[in-house]
Amino acid sequence: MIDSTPILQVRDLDIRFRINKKEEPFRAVKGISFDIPTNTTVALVGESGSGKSVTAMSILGLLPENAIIAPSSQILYGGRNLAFAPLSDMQRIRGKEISVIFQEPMTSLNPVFPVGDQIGEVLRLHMGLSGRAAKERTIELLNEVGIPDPKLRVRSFPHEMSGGQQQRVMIAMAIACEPKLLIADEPTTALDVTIQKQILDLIASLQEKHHMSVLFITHDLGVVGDIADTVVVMQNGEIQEQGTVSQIFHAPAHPYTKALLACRPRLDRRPKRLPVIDDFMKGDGKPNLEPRTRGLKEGDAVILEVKALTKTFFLKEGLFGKRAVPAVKDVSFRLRKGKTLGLVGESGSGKTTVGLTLMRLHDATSGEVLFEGEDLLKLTDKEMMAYRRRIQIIFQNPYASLNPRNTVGQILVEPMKIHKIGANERERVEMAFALLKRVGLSEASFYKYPHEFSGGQRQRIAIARCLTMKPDVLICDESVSALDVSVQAQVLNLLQDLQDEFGLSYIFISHDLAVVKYISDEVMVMSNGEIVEIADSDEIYLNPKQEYTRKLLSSIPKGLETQAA
Amino acid sequence: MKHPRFSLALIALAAALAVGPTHAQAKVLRIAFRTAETGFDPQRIDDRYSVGICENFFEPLLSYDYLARPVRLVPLTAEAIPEPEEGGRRYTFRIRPGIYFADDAAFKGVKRELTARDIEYSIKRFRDPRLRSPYEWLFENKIVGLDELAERAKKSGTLDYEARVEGLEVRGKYTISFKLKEADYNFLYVLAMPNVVPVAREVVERYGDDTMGHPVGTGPFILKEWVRRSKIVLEKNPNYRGHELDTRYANPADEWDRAAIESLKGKVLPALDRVEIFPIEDEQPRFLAFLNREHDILDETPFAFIHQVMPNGKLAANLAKAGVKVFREEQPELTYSVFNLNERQNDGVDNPVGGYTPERVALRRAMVLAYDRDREISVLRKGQAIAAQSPVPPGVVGYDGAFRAGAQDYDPPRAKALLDMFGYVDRDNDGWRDRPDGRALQVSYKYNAGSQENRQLAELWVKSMNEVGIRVEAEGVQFADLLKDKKVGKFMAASSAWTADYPDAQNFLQLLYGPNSGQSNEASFRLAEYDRVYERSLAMPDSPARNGLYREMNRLLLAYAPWRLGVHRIYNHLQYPWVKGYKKHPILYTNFKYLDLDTAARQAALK
Amino acid sequence: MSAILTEKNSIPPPWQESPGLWTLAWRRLLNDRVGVVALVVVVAFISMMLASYAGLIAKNWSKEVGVSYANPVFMAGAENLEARAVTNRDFGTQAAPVDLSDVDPLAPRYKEWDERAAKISVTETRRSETLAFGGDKWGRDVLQKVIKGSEVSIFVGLTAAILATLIGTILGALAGYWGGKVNDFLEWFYNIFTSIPYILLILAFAAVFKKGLDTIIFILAFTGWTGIYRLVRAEYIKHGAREYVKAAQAIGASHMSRMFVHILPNASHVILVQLSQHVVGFIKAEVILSFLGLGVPVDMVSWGTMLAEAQNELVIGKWWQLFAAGASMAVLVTAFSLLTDSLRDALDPKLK
Amino acid sequence: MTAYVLRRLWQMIPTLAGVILLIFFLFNWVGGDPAQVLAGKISNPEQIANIRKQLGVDEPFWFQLWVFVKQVFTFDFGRSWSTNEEVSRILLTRVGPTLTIMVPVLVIETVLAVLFAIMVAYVRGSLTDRTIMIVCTTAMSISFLVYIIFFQWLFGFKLGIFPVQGWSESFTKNLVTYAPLPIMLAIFVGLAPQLRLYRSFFLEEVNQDYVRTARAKGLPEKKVLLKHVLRNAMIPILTNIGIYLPSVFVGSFLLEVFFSIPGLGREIITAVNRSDFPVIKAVTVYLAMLTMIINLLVDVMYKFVDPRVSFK
Repeated sequence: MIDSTPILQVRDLDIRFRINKKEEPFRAVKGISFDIPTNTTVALVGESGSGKSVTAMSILGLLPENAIIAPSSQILYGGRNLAFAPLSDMQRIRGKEISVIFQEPMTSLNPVFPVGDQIGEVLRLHMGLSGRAAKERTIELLNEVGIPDPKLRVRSFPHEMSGGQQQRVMIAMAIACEPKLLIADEPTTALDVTIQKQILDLIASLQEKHHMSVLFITHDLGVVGDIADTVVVMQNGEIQEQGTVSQIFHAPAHPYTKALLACRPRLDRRPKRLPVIDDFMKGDGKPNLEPRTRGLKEGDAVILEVKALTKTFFLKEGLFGKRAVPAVKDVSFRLRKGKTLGLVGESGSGKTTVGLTLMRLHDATSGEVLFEGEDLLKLTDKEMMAYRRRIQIIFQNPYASLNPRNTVGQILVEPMKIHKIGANERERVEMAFALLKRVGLSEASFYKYPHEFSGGQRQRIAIARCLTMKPDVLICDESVSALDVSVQAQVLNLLQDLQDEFGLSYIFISHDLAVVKYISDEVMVMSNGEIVEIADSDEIYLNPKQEYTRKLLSSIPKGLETQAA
Repeated sequence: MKHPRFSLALIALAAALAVGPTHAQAKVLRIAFRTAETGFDPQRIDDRYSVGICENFFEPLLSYDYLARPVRLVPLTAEAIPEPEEGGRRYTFRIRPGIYFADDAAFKGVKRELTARDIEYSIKRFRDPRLRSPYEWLFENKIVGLDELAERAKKSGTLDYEARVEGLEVRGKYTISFKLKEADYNFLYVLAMPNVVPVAREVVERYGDDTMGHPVGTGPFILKEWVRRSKIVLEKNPNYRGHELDTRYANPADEWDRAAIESLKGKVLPALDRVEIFPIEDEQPRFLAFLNREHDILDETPFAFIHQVMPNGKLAANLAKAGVKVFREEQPELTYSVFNLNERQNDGVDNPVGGYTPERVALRRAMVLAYDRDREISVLRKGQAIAAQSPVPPGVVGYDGAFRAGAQDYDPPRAKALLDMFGYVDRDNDGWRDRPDGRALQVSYKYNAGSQENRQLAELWVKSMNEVGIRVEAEGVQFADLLKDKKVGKFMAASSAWTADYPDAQNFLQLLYGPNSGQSNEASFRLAEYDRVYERSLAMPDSPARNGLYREMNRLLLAYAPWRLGVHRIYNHLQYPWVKGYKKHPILYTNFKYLDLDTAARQAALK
Repeated sequence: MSAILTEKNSIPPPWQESPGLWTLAWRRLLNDRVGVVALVVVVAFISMMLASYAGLIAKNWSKEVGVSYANPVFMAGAENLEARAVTNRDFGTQAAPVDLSDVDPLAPRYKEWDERAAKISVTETRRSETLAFGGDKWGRDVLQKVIKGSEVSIFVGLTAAILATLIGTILGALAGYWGGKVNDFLEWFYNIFTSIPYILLILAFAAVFKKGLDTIIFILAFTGWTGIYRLVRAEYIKHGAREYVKAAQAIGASHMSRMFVHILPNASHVILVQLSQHVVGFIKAEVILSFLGLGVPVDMVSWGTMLAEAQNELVIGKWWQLFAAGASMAVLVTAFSLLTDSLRDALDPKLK
Repeated sequence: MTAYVLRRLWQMIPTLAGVILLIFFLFNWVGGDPAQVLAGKISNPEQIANIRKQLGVDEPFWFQLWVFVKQVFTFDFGRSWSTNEEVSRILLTRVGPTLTIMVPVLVIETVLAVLFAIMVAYVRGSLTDRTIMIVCTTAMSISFLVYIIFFQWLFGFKLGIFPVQGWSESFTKNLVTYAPLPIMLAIFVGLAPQLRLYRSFFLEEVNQDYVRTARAKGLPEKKVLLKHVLRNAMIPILTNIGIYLPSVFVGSFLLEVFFSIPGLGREIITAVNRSDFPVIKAVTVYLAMLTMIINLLVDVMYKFVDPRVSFK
């Protein structure tokens, strides 16, 4: 159903950003060209820093003040070059003919105005509807995007709605004036996987109904497989390849496209090591996909046992009262030595709280955590010190888990000093160097500061920091969720190598079911503080017993698997 | 932008109104005072400006003639000045009948005549412990029987006003006779003080604690309006019997007398309908207000602006054109620095300037000689002060114009010579002189931190002493703390001043009388010869013999230098031409009851 | 695990520390033109202060070199009435000073006294009619007074700001890090200080301490810490919840090290900006204190005492002391404020 | 909501207790001996003792503290030691003039500051933005004392537009003749810091995501600023005004001394100089209570300004 005449054509788009007087401006988009046919969904795919968002925003002229668009760039729409159109013309097009929805719905809505007014504003501006008519139309729109009892919801404020509902409001606002082109800049990345599925279906149905074109920006190839008609793959500001969905998925020409397809862990297979970009760019392009067996065997020793663990937070309320908010309710499970226990659940399911309570970063309300027979919760702080070394944690946000004011050297040496590992300074520095090499970083990084590393490298430093204390158990709290797919693969491989080599036991907490399936031997599904189901990772995916697990598994974007078949 | 237009309109409107409301033909005098008032209960106040205003509400038995210089006592509510009986120990007064109090609710509509009873009641009020009168000392061991009554009152907490006091004998409706413990030739002056005035008992009892705000007297004015520390309005007292200018003692050679006689002759006074008084603490606004014609009189022109008003002694052109007149007045007051003569401060700290041995006297005399008084007068006071030769200021009975105190002049070489001679040399060559016994010499000088003038005087002290090598540390303290430290002797040297309560030298010389130590004798100066001469002078009326005794006391003061004599300040009072009959009296603070106003002339000048 | 750790390898490469956040901030500051100009002015004032402290310049500011209110050089011709103020010699008597020899305890040594006095020569100081930037009431050089004044004012401003920042940081850190009871107590303490009107607090503390330079510093510091406390507490609450602090807790770092080794450096940019803002605030507050009579002791001079002195000088046409103190203070305070702004922009670590 | 207000009121009691303790010890322990001032020029120790007994200053300190606490609750602080005037009357007569000056200052200053802040935010980053900021910084750095002296001389004396001092009984006359110069001065000094602060509030809001959405809707830049950004920026602005509000009641003592306005600021200074303890106690307690109540009102009003805030 791809028509011939493109609604928008991008020709030699070249965008640079001024950093400061002296340095050369940073070239984000390097002369790219592509078309957006009418009534089609074009997916603009690439990792962070590939320039996909900048391209999308340049169409509507929403670039930051320090952006410089090269004179040769052309964004042809309705016979005019939008790149240099006067602001007044752009304001007539924005929201009327071309509209946009953003990644963070929570912050994209004005917190102090009711949602009804914010939608009404577009209608009054572009459609000239008066108060009453605008209100009616708004209620229709809210109904169309699937918001329950819209008459009431019109007057509610953004903070009174869930993430999913807020994105629906954004969509309603975008389609209010029947635009010809909708730009969606990673609309579902910040949402839970179940909600993500509903929003994607909504966008697809609205595209169908209104015959409008959609420019869908994402880094997740699974989503592309589900929703896109044509695909444009971008890397470092250049277009590596573009074509129809089936062409890209079946016969990828460019090695980078092949690498992207391969790195993403797939539900239907589990290679010994995940393929990485270098296998394609440098190597022969054929990663070994020899499968790795997962699962628990009878004889595996138990290193950590958790019995009836509960954690309740208390909020001040009323004159003296306290409101109890149970986060973890009576959770019990066992971690086998040298194995990985996956902990899966949506945000708010309590999975992170379990991890932090194990580490005593939160004080548990009740329950036991048995480690080599000792109940960690009952120990005094001094006694706990000995065990502190044995259980360590890697956090989600690579940019916040390292102290920006210390060098990598100081970060690695500090735990050794606290736990008196290594006789003297020289020995500790040597150990640090060895660890840096082991996690794949150069020795020179010893002297560098965190802000000089990429997200992936910082997670490697965090891992090295844990290894300095030779831990037995490592809790990975969403450790790879914030990374790009290709970098994600490298870190997962590193974790897998360390487990194979040192027999570390992992508790791998994540909302990304595909990653959890790849790396875990046993998977535990949680929902609002309780365990829904525990089973071997293959077992749980093949025939999930609980309704909630089935619903969770069904909402994983399976674009990769279906297209590949 | 709408804002500028709004402010322009504001300024235009303000300029029109700045001219101030002009009553039809009512004579309204506007004047500013230097500090705020405290209240108007004559027996409970002692600050200069409150007492000044009370002069217009109340009338003492005797008062001073407006024009007579030097000052002369004249009868006011009394018919005549009584002759002293029983060797100066008894005075009997007859009150002039027909003098009425101003109307007040306390009199329940009945016109209240002044009687002897009121005088008796008012004198007793000085000793009432509940009133804590600052002038209680005026009637301590003075009137026979009054001290015993006061003693009983202290124990019981309240004074029995009905009790008979032998020394306060009421002989009939209009006659009262005072019996003193010993002869006191200054007692008549005490009865002329603006505080020693009759108040009506009914008024005091009706307003209880708020007597400060309800002055009801027999004087020419009543209190019409009072916004504390911001505005005080006096208006003519309808019940007042009126008075005329007494020209008997006028001095035809004095142009102020001539002008007063010419404009007030034959008129029934007071001529003013209304007086508006504005206390303004800061010098600049008070001065600018007068120049802007917002006020008619500028009493005590601030020293800072003297050269704008009288460049090298002559009235400035713009003021002369406006017809402004300047009245130059030598204040009956003395500023001085007081040394603590005890060898130890009350908190045990050793006091190097204390003591009567030649060595200690030499240090004090050297410090007096080293102080640059000339620069204080020329720079700080801009020439508006006279270097005091003795504690007694000019215009006061007992003042000896021929007494010249060479020992108090600025003479650094003699100061240095004196210090070297008595062993105050720099032994540890730290640049500061040390004491004869080798210990370091460090003198502290205390002053009231509140005012900029005191701070600059302290600065001059430190600079002068540093010139001759004496290390002095100036310490600014709160006004209340300064008073306390001087009283209890917790200081080495400090700044001080004294204004005449009544125009007799004895009021100043009593400051060095031994037994007064711990009270008014801040220096705790105890010299037997001085005390003997002082006691002999008490028993004598004003005469050349008594002046001889005063001369003797002054010489002892110069010899032992318990003080460094400061200055008698000169004030210039400015008036616009439409203020008639102005002549500043050395003792009385205000002269509203003798002033007249030419409203037409002022109206013209304000255009 | 132990295999890799004991493996010997080559000596670590030479220690070349790469640029940390502070050096990066410094570079950002350098290419901010306004910031550099402000920095130069501030450094100039600080060096002037140190020179004056060491006595290199304005050593004898208190010497009376000119006539009273000597005119500035560029206004040499202007009429100066104060200079020729007549000393009032005409107090009537030219009679000989009274003879005290019969009562004076010093009488026996009169003769020796006269001989010594004759030997001591009187050094008559010649007072010049005009001075570089005019003279004050006593004839002291206003320019030297401003320089000496800057030393005292900047010293008071700096020390008071450092003390206030110290108090504010420690209390803020405790309240922000521990929360709970500690926070409630410190908030109570904070509320008391902020409920009392600022002027009353100053007068109250002034009444408590003996007058003097250190008193002013205490007064300013004890009343000025509340603003810093508020910001440092907020910063500690924010950073306390950050993951790198939880990571520090995970590796067993003690409370003290978490508070001062981990969080403090990351809050240091807020503290530094507050410090420089308070230096400016306290320099201006010192003027008000001097006006209230609580200023520096008599034998010292500060911008505050100069302004307090100059209150009435404008009306009599002597504007230079008011202008000198006011202008130099304005220049320093403006430079300091602009430097603070540039510093804040440079230091704001956009934690990429 | 009432639960929240009750809890806040409950929290005020310890703060008020703290204020009472601090002021009591500061002034009692050291505040100069009032008896000396009242005893007049010549007074023997016995008289001083009598005065001290009457003022109750030589009672045991806990008794005096108990008297102070009783006075706080009965709102009756007795009479001023120096002028013997009813203390509550002193405060009532003094608040009027202070407010006549400070309320217009607060209102005009805020309106101007917000107005200019919007304009500067509109041209942010341009040359005009930087020059206005530098001019503001310079205006802020000149001492308030210098402003007063110079402008009193210029407007009061040289040009004679406004009277140099004075205060009348009629409110309108004050507002028109006596108040404009001090008000203008206070605004002149106070405007610069507020403008800088409000500019930073606007700049913070301008970089938020919802502004980008508003632009994406096609709204013109003026509307984005005036409707979306301004409404959000009002939240920190109102909080800032809440912080300044209590100082409006204290008044600027410098203005009041120089323009002889009978306000609270000047009253505090005279009271301290005269060690007039009842006045000091009354002023502090009233202002402390006022500050706490104003802070509570600001927090409650916060609910209506920022919908996200709920009374936990």
